[in-house]
This record gives sequence, structure tokens and C-alpha cells, in this order.
Amino acid sequence: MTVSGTKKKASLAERLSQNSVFLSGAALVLSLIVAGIVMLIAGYSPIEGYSAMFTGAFGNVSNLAQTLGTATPLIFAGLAMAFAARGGMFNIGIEGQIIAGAFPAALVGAYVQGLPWFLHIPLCFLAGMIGGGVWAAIAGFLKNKLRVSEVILTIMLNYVAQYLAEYLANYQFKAEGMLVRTETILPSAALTPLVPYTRLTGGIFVALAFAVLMWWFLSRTTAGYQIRAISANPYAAEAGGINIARMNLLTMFLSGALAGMGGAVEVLGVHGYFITNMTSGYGFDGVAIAVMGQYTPLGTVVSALIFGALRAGSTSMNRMTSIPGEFIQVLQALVILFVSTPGIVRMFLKKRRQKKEA
Amino acid sequence: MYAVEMRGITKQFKNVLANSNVDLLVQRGEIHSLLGENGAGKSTLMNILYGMYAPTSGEISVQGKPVKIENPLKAIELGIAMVHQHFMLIEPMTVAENVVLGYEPKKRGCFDFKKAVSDVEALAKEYGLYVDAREKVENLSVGTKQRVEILKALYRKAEILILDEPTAVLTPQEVTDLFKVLRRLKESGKTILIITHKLKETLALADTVTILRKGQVITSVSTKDVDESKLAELMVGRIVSFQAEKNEVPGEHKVVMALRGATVVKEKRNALDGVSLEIRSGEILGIAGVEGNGQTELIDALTGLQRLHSGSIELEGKALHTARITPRAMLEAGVGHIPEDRGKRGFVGSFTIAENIVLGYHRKREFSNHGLIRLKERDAFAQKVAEQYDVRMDSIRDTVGSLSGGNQQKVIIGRVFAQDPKVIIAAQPTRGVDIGAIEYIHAQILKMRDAGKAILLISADLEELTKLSDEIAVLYAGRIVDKRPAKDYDEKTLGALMTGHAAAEEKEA
Amino acid sequence: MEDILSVVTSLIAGSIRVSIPIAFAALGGTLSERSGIINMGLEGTMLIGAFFGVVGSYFTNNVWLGLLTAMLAGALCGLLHAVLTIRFKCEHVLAGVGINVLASGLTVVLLQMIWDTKGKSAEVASFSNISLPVINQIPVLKDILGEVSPLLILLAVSVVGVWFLLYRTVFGLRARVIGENPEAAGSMGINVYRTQYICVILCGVLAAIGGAYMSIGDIHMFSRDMVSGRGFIALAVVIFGGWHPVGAWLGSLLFGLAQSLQYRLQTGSIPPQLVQMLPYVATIVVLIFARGSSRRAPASEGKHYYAKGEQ
Amino acid sequence: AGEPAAENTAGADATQAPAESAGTESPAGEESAAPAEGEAYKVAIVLGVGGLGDESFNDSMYDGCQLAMAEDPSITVQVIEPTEVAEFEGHYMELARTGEYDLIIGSGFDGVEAVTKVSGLFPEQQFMFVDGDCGDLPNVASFTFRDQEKAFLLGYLAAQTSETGKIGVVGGMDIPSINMFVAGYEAGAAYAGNGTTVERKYVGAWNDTSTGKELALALYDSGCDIVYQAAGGSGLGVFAAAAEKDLLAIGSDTNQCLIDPDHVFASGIRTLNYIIRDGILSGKAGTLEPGSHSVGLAENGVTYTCEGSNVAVPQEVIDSVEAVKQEIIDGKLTVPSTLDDVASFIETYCNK
Ligand SMILES: Nc1ncnc2c1ncn2[C@@H]1O[C@H](COP(=O)(O)OP(=O)(O)OP(=O)(O)O)[C@@H](O)[C@H]1O
Ligand SMILES: Nc1ncnc2c1ncn2[C@@H]1O[C@H](COP(=O)(O)OP(=O)(O)OP(=O)(O)O)[C@@H](O)[C@H]1O
Ligand SMILES: [Mg+2]
Ligand SMILES: [Mg+2]
Repeated sequence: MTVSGTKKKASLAERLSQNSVFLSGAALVLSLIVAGIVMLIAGYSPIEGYSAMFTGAFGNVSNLAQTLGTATPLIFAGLAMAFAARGGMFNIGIEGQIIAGAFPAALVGAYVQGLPWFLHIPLCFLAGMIGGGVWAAIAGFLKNKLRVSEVILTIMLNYVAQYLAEYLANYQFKAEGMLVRTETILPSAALTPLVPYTRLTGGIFVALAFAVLMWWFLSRTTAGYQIRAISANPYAAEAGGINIARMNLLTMFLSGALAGMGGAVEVLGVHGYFITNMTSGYGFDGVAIAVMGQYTPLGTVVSALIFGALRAGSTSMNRMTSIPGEFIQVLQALVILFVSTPGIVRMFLKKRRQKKEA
Repeated sequence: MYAVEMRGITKQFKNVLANSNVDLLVQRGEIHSLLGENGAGKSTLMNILYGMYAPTSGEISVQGKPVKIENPLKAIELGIAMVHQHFMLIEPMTVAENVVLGYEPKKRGCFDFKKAVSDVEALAKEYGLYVDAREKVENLSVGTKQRVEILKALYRKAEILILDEPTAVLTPQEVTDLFKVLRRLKESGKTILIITHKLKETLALADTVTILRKGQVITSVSTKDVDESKLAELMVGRIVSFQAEKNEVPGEHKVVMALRGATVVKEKRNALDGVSLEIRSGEILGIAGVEGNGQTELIDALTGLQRLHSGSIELEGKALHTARITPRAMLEAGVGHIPEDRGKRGFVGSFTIAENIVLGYHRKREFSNHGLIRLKERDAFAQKVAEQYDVRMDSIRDTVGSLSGGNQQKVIIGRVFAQDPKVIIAAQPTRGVDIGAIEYIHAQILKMRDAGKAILLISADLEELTKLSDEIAVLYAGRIVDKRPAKDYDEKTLGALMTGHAAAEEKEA
Repeated sequence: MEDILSVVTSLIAGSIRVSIPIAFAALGGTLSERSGIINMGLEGTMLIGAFFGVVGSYFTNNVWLGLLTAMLAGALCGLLHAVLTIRFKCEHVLAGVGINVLASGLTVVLLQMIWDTKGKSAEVASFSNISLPVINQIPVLKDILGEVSPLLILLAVSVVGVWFLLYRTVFGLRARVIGENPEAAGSMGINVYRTQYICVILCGVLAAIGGAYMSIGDIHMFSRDMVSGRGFIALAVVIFGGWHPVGAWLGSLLFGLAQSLQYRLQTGSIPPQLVQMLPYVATIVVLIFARGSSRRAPASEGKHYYAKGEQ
Repeated sequence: AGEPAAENTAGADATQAPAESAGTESPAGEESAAPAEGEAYKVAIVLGVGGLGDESFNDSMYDGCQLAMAEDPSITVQVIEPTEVAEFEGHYMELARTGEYDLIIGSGFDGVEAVTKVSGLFPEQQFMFVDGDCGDLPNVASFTFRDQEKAFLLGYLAAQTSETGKIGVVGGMDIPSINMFVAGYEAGAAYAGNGTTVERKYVGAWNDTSTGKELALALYDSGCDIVYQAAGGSGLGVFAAAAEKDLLAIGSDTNQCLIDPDHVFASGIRTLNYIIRDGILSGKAGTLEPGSHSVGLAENGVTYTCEGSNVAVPQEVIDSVEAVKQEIIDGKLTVPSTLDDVASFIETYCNK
């Protein structure tokens, strides 16, 4: 009896240890616990901190909206990274591509006049996609032509984009005033908050639509099929008549376009103009989000939402408690590490099981 | 006393039972052959013996002592060495470095490269395995790479040597050389375990054969007591016909594809040097040659993977514009391609069977509609092809990587043949494939020929070449050095021509 | 004439200084990648090194002990990265990103716990330049290398050391083999994991020294996020230097030169952003011209190796 | 210690200053009922991006809060450290929505839009804003600093102290708020009339001490003997360079002479802490006047100091700087606040 009982339990634990959703959830809990311990050591109350964080992320409609709004650009950044990875490219230049998308979107939003919103907003998006796409395609092009790793190229292009945008926003396109920013976009280009006074705009639906679009593109179009084939086996792809250079370029362009969309949505929905330093680390969050989401659109959206909640929650923890915001960074790091390392959770499960059996 | 005694070995992979209660007894000083269809579990069994996999259950004794082989290190300590199906060599490093790896000679705590070279040279001399110890492995021919692998084993003072399909990629001459070496090793008291799909080789070399089928041992017999057809029958479980029917295809044989003075320069050397050939409908043109003499470049040139530096390609009498010579253009012009290295060029392992069956043809109207995949049509087509070409699978949604080698090859063959190509470039179509599948593939190739396709067959297997081809051209050092109807060759002259000897002799004469 | 000469010596001396932290990190990255493990966490490891260099120096009042503390902290970062990627098969890139985020947060949390501020540490004992005999007698050269940080000498020793380790020792041979083909190494009975662990830990140590140079070599304190992207530059330099220790050093010097040139070209007549862009554009341009020599990455870089029975 | 701009004196002056001139002595009779003495007064302060520990702006704001709390224990302050500009609006919104806070303090030119918007939505909520001009809003008292004025004095001082005739400035970024410093500094150097030239360089980041140091070294190597830092955390590197070269440096925001008294010989000062303190206290007293207030030398909102430095500055130099300071206070000199205006300033005042 008892023997069969433990066996059943063990098999449940085993089944759980194969379930990636369960593992990710458990990893999340584990990181909360470990970060909590760090807080305790530093002399803060994790309970106070987490309740503030939870309230801030999900406590009421506007907080929830804030979470979703914060997740919006992160979804784009994550999708951009995931898309490139699905095409066998390591695009670490998302930060730069967000800038390269945000800037033209802001200009189109500010200077193209006389359009109704339903034309103006898509036009801004288009500008953002082209900006981000072209920026990424530069790396793709140079990689093809010169056989230079796209990793170096995109790292360097991040800096170039940042300084170039700073220059343009400071000289050519500077709006009056103390800020280094472009002119405010016209009302016809602005995305209005869905919940008043939050960052949540229709941008979230655009982001979700792009996630679906990415899934559809990769699994249902020949171009997507070709892109996947290249990353899985470039030699076979080549023998199958797939133009690798052209497809690499396309991969980078589309990846950059996704990042550029992220920049455009931030401009149209949150700031209303391009301002230096508006990306605030979305690029590297995007890397983590995509890998955590195992490069799938759905996984990416889910992990972007987790990051969004963390970011939104951290703002309110900051407001409601005296716990320094840096703890959130520690927590975020732990989430990245634990969620992406299911082995750790599995090890815990195993230990528990062994203890029980003993 | 047995050199190796494996009893009741069972190996369960996630959802495959690769070995089921296998017993394997190997006498000391014998050459013992393992035979079986693709996926029968031969490699798995040997990997267990070498400590690469842990058996799910079962016991092993080596030289009479029960042992637990947890890892290759342990196996090496026990005097077991293994030459893998895929060479385990470090391409950018030298032969010497590869050989001494794990047991490096040291001088004052540092790696002593000079000593490594001299040790390897001495060893090579002792066993007649000539290699340049200072050469980088990436510059070596396949046969030489294999010698490096055997040197690795000997360097470790192996008493028991496992070879997994060592002959699949060798020329007849290299095979002869290898067998000489193996016999010499046997004479010096070493025990050899060899996996091969070639029955002739088994009979010529081995003392004992153990036959596996679907993870189980069928029987273990002495080679003295069996012949080829008996072995084949034991292996496949039915009678296998070796004699492929080959009749003259009636009607006019037009030149469908031709190569005129084709030259390809690689690393400042003419890898292909003014080669001209004509591939005619209803005929099989065989290409014999040792790897590294231009076959790869020839295949790549004909399939658009390699640009010609001079010369031209004609299709149905029209010379192709250089810009039009791309893999895609060639595919669309009806040139089908069975790549020589199926793992590399042939399929995308993580893709499904269905996805692989349309690879290269995915843009065709049947499978795509303005850039959108027509899933239903594609899957129906893939299902039909997979069934027609007898791919053993659960579903067309299985990944090709999960199939056995023979079945992977069938996917590729099905893909090409189902598209009704005009020309077929078939390179090593049966490499590493079991005899059942070989029989099947040969029949399919001949069927294509009879249907009037123009076929170029490149194979290291001379038996296959002479059996299937109507005409054979010998490629040596990037040139066609000889060309005759297939029936005018025997394996011996072919072998000599391929290594450049006969050509020179004939010229002198 | 003399003016031009002094401009040039100042420029070169500046390039060398700028290159030091990057070179240490790139050297570590080279070692790690040669064994097949990509370390995106160089940035965070440098930050940890910078912080713990100051912590050690602060509590012991001895700058060498400070450096030792930094090295230990770096070794721990390396160990963390190794455990995550080797033991738990975490995606290499993600482990690195995680370490970066962790370092950025943790240093500030600790800064607050120790010095009750989030900005900068107290001033601590730090390395002062030493005068090199002989060289400080040679004209021109003495203006460049006459007075140098002891860590520059440590760097030179490290470059030679890493080169020796990789190309002259059995350990290095095995590490390079693993970077190319861990299965082959494993089949030859080599302990793949142990070799990788050692390489990644050494990488952490080297990157941490690079960080420590910034805090207790260059200035005498830690200030938050002071590494400012140098770890990512180092990552690029690893590739740029063709996965070779000497290449990594030369690559860092080249980047240092571009950066140092940038500092001097900022005169107010050209918008500074365009000048600040220069080192990054220059890197791309150099890559364009140096393409022929660019070597390929270790074949198994970034992949997970499963020893028998795992998975 | 007879220097007029000694920190303590400056501080003492500043204590009075805002009360005197910056509109807090508003005519009584506002509707907003002033809470009685001892009654709890809740303040929320949203710091600038970068948070505490910058030894500059944010720390100074925080210091102001502590000063106020020390003065009146019934005051409590909730400190919020945003990590990005985009958070400002959310913070103001949430704080105002709770209705719990008697006074919300915001800061930074990059937060002006957010506070403008939120203050409009919550007209009952009282706001104080520093370092950003919010214009004539009914419930926001905003304070801006004429930093160019103190930078002018520092440039004037540096030009007279320099032996090489060449001085430098390291800015954090090429942005208007930093160029206020740079413009004032350059104009001040020109005003000294001894042909001193000014070279400027920008770090491009606020935390990059290493680059700060290298830029300063480049300036020293090119012949500058004094470098002024207006680069936040990156500026710490400037002091390291000065120490290494044994040359002089000038600090910003707080009295940074104390960091390295042997090399930092002067420092610009903002009395931001006192502005905050007085804002909170007058807020509690009900005398905080809405609208925009600009504080400069005249209001003692900004000043300079040599206090704490071991570098001796001749008394006649100090006297001349004081004289110029008086000219500015008297309105005889208008210090340019942008780089573009420097040329016309020189045209007007120096080329005569
Ligand atoms: N690592 C593995 N994980 C899961 N299944 C495996 C693994 N290795 C082999 N298999 C499966 O085990 C079975 C036996 O494979 P094995 O490689 O031993 O066959 P084989 O007899 O060597 O075939 P071949 O002649 O094609 O080399 C096959 O079905 C194969 O797909
Ligand atoms: N192997 C083939 N044989 C015959 N026709 C083909 C083949 N492949 C494609 N086609 C036809 O060629 C035309 C062009 O295909 P399509 O435009 O989809 O490719 P593509 O989008 O240009 O390719 P890529 O994705 O490389 O840009 C289609 O009408 C298609 O039916
Ligand atoms: Mg096998
Ligand atoms: Mg097309």
C-alpha cells in the first residue's frame, strides 16, 4: 500500500518535472523566495515588498493596465530577438533598432499633417518598422558580404544608433526647451490610453497581433519555412535552393522591424515624442524574454508579461515602501536565471522526493 | 575466455527500445562482425561497450573480468577503443594532436608537440598506416582520417578495437588497405569488433558474425558456415535479391545535361579541371573516383552549389547563363539532387518528414500559394511519397532526425523522384544504408532510368557502380581519365584507375 | 614638431589605459569561448570585480588584497555561470544576461549596506603607477610606458599566460578540443566539464581584474554601473581578435586607440555625438577591411554537451 | 575663513533667500487652509532618474527633506526613486490619486510635462517642483536655477587662476541643462579678458568615471591646467585625473572641494536642499506660492565656494570674483544660458 502510494507521488513529481509550464511557475516562486531572503538579509520586509509589488502589478484595473502597458514594448523586443533566433541570427542589437524605429516614427508623427488617425498611426508604424528593419539589415548585409559575426556588428550599431539619434534630436530635429527630444506628435498620431492615466494603449493589441503574425509567418509561409530551414541546417537549405544571404537579410530586416515597432509604440503611446534614453534596457530584456519564451511567440508574450508585471510592480514597491528598487533588479535576474534553468527546479523536486522516500 | 562478454544488455531510449536482452560473446583475437538493418541497435550496443551509454540493464565482462564501464575513460583503461561512424576528430588540429589527445606526452609540464609527432610517426610506421603527423585533419581525405582514428586506438594500446561502419566511405583500395591493417592487428593478438552493411566484406574479413534485428540478437554464426544470401536472409528476415534487373532502355538517348570544359578552382588548385560529360536520357552515367578528386565539386557544379570558373553547363542543348546557375534554378530546371552527405546537405533534422519532402520544391504551385504554404496539399503529398517510398515512420510529423539512416535516405530519394525530374544527380545513394534498403533504392534508381531519366551516379561502392551504370567515367585529380561502357570494367581496373596508377601505366604503354 | 610628438604620445598612452579593462575581459572571454562556453556576463562580472576590489581594499586597506577579493568574486561569478550553463544547461546567453542584471542590482544593494549610499563607495587604497626602469630612460617611450599601472604589467603577463595555457599546455590543448568537438574529447576520456569549469572560472577572474582596474587602478572608488558597456565591447573584441589571446589584446588596443582618439577629437566644433560614435563606426570599418583574416568561432561554441547518460 | 562664499554662509543665506524672494511670502488669505503646527504633514518626493547616491541632485533633494523633518518632526516624507523618465507621470498620478499627501515634490526638466498634466487633473493637490519651469499653474510652485551664473563665476575664477591660459570643462552630455553650465563657464572665462581659451568635452554618460578621467587627462595633456566637471558621477574621474597630473579641478552641485582638497580648488553649489526644506516648511505654513520662481546668485539659489580646499587663491582674485558676482546680482551682467548666446555675450561685454 504505502509503497504504491509513494510510487504514485513520485510519478506525479516526475510528470511535473517534465511540464515546462509547471517548471516555469515553480522557478518564478523560487526566485521570489531567494530574492526575499536577500531582502531579509538587507533588513527589509519581503512581505511588505511583495504585497506592494503585487498590488502594483495586479491590484486594480489601472495597475493591471500599467503592467500590460509596460509589457507592450517588451513583447516587441522579445519577438524581435525570437524571430532572429528562429532564422539562425543572434540579434543583440535590439536596443539600437528600437531607437532606429522610434525616431522616424516620431518624425512622421510630428511632421506629416492632415491625415486621419487611421492612416497616420499605421504610417508611423510603417516608418518605425522600416527604420528598425533597415538598421538591423545593415548588420545582415555586412554579415553576408564580409562574413563578420552579427554579434559584433549589432553591438556596435547599438552605440551608433544611440549617438546618431542623440545628435539628430539635439540638432536637426530638436524641439524647443530643455529636453533633447523631437517635436510632439500630432494628436492624429497619438495612441490614447485605454485605461486613463496608464501606459496601456491599443499598442498591446498591435503587439499581440504581431505575435500571432510571427507565428503565422514562420509556420505558414514559404519565406518562414525557408528562414527556419536555414537556422536548422544551412547546408541542406542551400541545396534546397534557398538563397541564404537573401533570407538572412530578410530575417534581420523583419527582426529589426519588430524592434522598430516597439520603438514606434513607445513614441506614439507613452512619450509622444522621441527622447534620448527612452529605451531603458528593453534590448537586453528582449534577449532574456525571448530565450525564456523558448523563441516561440506565445512563450515570448508570456515572459514579456512577467517582465511587465515585475517592472510595473517595482514602481509601486518603490512608491509604497522604502525598499530600494535595486532589489527588483536582483529579483529580475533570479527570474531570468531560474526560469531559463528548469534543471534547478527539477533538482529541488528530486531532492524532495528522495527525502520523502527516505 | 572471451575478450568481450555482454549478457542481457537492454537499452531503452525515451521511446525506443534499442537493445533488448542482447548477448554478445567475442573470442579473444578474432574479428567479430555485427550485422543488421538500419536501426537494429548495432551502434547502440557498441556505444554501451565503450561507455558512451549506460545500459538500462545487463552485464559486461572484459577479458574475463566483470566490469562496469561508466565512461569512455574506463573503456580506454580496459583496453577498448572505438572508431565511430562519424569520426571524432578535431578538424582544425594536427594529426599528432588528435592522436595523443587524452594521453598527451609532456615535457616540463607542457604539451610536448615534438614528441607527439615522433610517437605518432613511429606508431604509423609500425602498423603501416601512413599519415603526415603534422598535417591538419581538415586537409585529409576520408581514408586518411580513418587511419588517424585507428592510430588513436593503437596509441591507447587498445586490445579490443571497435569499428562502426569503417568502410562506408572508403575506396576499394582503401578498404583493402584497411583490411590488411586489421588482419595485422588480429595477428598481433588484438580483438576486433566491426559493424558493416557489406556482406562481402563481412565474409572476407570476419571470423564470426552476430546478427541483430530490431534490437535483438537473431544468431551468431561462423563466417565459414554461411554465404551472402544466407546472411542477407538472416538479417532482413526474407530472401533478398542481389541481381538488379537491367535491360537496355529502348529509343533514342538524348543528351539532357552536359558539362563542357568545366573548371572549378578551390584553394588555388583546379579541383575540377576541364571536365566534359554528357548525361543522356534513359542512361546511368557512373562516376568512379576517390574522394577529394573532384566529385564533390562536380556534384556542386551540376546542382548550382558551386560556380564554374570556366566552362559551361548545357541543359537540353542550351548553355545556361552563369547567373542562372544557382541551386534554385537547377532545381526548377528539373535537376534532382541526392546529396552525398545526407546529414549535411540532405535534410533538416529538426524538420518533419513532410517539411523535408518538399524541401527545394516548397515554392511549387502545388505546395505554396503566393508565398503561403498549402498545408493540406503538402501533407497529403508527403504522406503519399512516404508510403510509396516505404519510409518506416509513425507519422509524417515525425522529425527526420529521429529516423534511421536508411529511412532518412528514403525520404530524400522520395523527395527527388516524386518530382519527376529530368536529370538526377545521385551521390552515394546507399551510403550507410542496410542491404534491404539498398536493394530497394537500387530498384528505384533503375526504375527512373527505365522511365527515361538522365542519371549521374557517383558512388564509392564499385559494386553498386558497375551494377547500375551504363557507362562509367573515372575522375582522378579533377579530370576524367577514362570512360567506357560499364561492362568493360572490373573492380580491379577501376580501383587502379581511380588511384591514378592505371592511367599513368596505360599512357606509358 | 614637439607638439605633435606630445599629442601622439598622449594619445598612445591614453589608448593603452583605455584598453586595459577591456583587454582583461576579452582575454577571459577568449579562454571561455575556446572551451565552448559563451560568456555574455563579462559586463556584470567586471562590475562585480570593480565593486569587490573596492570592498577588499576598503576593509583590508591593502590594494593587493583588494585585487584578490575582486578575483575571488570574479571566480564566483564564473562558477555561477559555469554551474548554470554546464551543470544545468542554461542557455549561455541567458546566463550571461542574468549575471549582468544581478551584478547591476546587487552592487547597489551592497553599496547601500556597506556605505549607506547608492552612488559611490568611500575612497580606498588603490594602485599607483610604477616607474619602469630602463624604459623610463628612453626618450618618447618613457612618455608612453615610463609610468604605468602595475595592472598593465599583470595584463601583459596574463596575455602571455593565457596564450601559454591554451597553446603550450595539455590543459589548453584539451580546452581547445572541447571548444571544437566536446563529443570527441569526451570519447577520448577527457573530463569535458572539469576543463570547461576551469576555463569559465578563470574567465571570471580575468574579467573581474578588468573591473578592478577601473575601480582601484584608475580611480579610487566604486561608482554605480561604472563599467558602462565595456563588457560588451570586450565580447566583440573576442571575436575581433579571432579567439586568440594576443588578438584579444591587439583588438582592445585598437578599440582603445579609437576611443582615445575620440576623446581628443572632441573640440566643440563638431557635435560631440558624431565624435563619440567614432570608435564604434571604426570597429565596423576595420572589420570590413580585416575580413580575410577573421577566423571562425570554435565549432561547438554555445552548445551544450551531454556526457553519457544525461539528457 | 573670511571668504564670502563659504558653504556655511552660503547655506545660511540661502535659508533666508527663498523666503525673501522666491514667492513663499505670499499674501495670506489663500483658501488652502494651512495645517496647524504639530499636525501631521505628509510629503512625497519623486527624485530624478538615477536615484540616491549621486552626491548631487538627488542626494541634495533628499537632504532638503531631512532638514525639514529635523526642523519639524510632524513632517513625514515618502521618497520615490524612479528608474526612467516614463515613470514620472505614473508616480505623480498615483500619489495624487491617493489624496494622502499634503505636498508632492517633483523634479527635473524631464518631469515638467508629467506634473503639468497631473496637476491639472487634481487641482486640489499642492505640488512643488524643482529644476524645471512649470509656468503659471495654480497649484504648482516651480523653482529653476540659473546655474549659468555660478558657472560664470567659476569660469571667471578659473581664467584668472590658470597659468597656461587654457582651461577645460567636462560635461556629462551635450544637453541644454548641462550646456547652461558650459555656456556660463565659457562666458565667464572670456569676461576675465586675459585671452584664456576654454575647451569642452562630453562623456556621454553619467556613470562612466573612467571616460570622465580620460577626457580630463586629454584636456590636461593638451595644455589645460584647470578642468571643471559638470558630469555627475562621471565627474569623479575628473578629480582622479587632476590628482594624477597634480593639476586643478572644479566641482559641481555640492562642495566637492572636500573630495580632494589638494586639487579641487573651487566648487559650484546649488542650494537645492534649502529650497526643498523651505518649500516644505512654507507649504506646511500655507505660504508656498504657486507659479514659477527662478533662483540664481541674487536669490542665493546658486553660488560658488572655495571653502575646504587647500589650494590658495589670492585674495584679490576672490575679490574680483565677488565684484562680478555683485554685477550679476545687480543685473548689470546677463549671463548666457546657451552655447549659442555665448558669442553675442562676448560681443556685448568683452570686445569693448
Ligand atoms: N541517443 C538516442 N536517443 C534516442 N534514440 C536513439 C538514440 N540513439 C539511437 N537511438 C535509436 O535507437 C535505435 C538503434 O539505433 P542504432 O544507432 O544503434 O542503430 P544501428 O543499428 O547502428 O543503425 P545504422 O545501421 O543505421 O547505423 C534507432 O531506432 C535509433 O533511432
Ligand atoms: N521547383 C519548382 N519547379 C517548378 N516551378 C517552381 C518551382 N519552385 C517554384 N516554382 C514556381 O516559381 C514561381 C515563383 O515562386 P515564388 O515567387 O513563390 O518564389 P519566391 O518567393 O520568389 O522565392 P523566394 O522565397 O526565394 O523569394 C511560382 O510560380 C512557383 O510555382
Ligand atoms: Mg549505426
Ligand atoms: Mg519572391
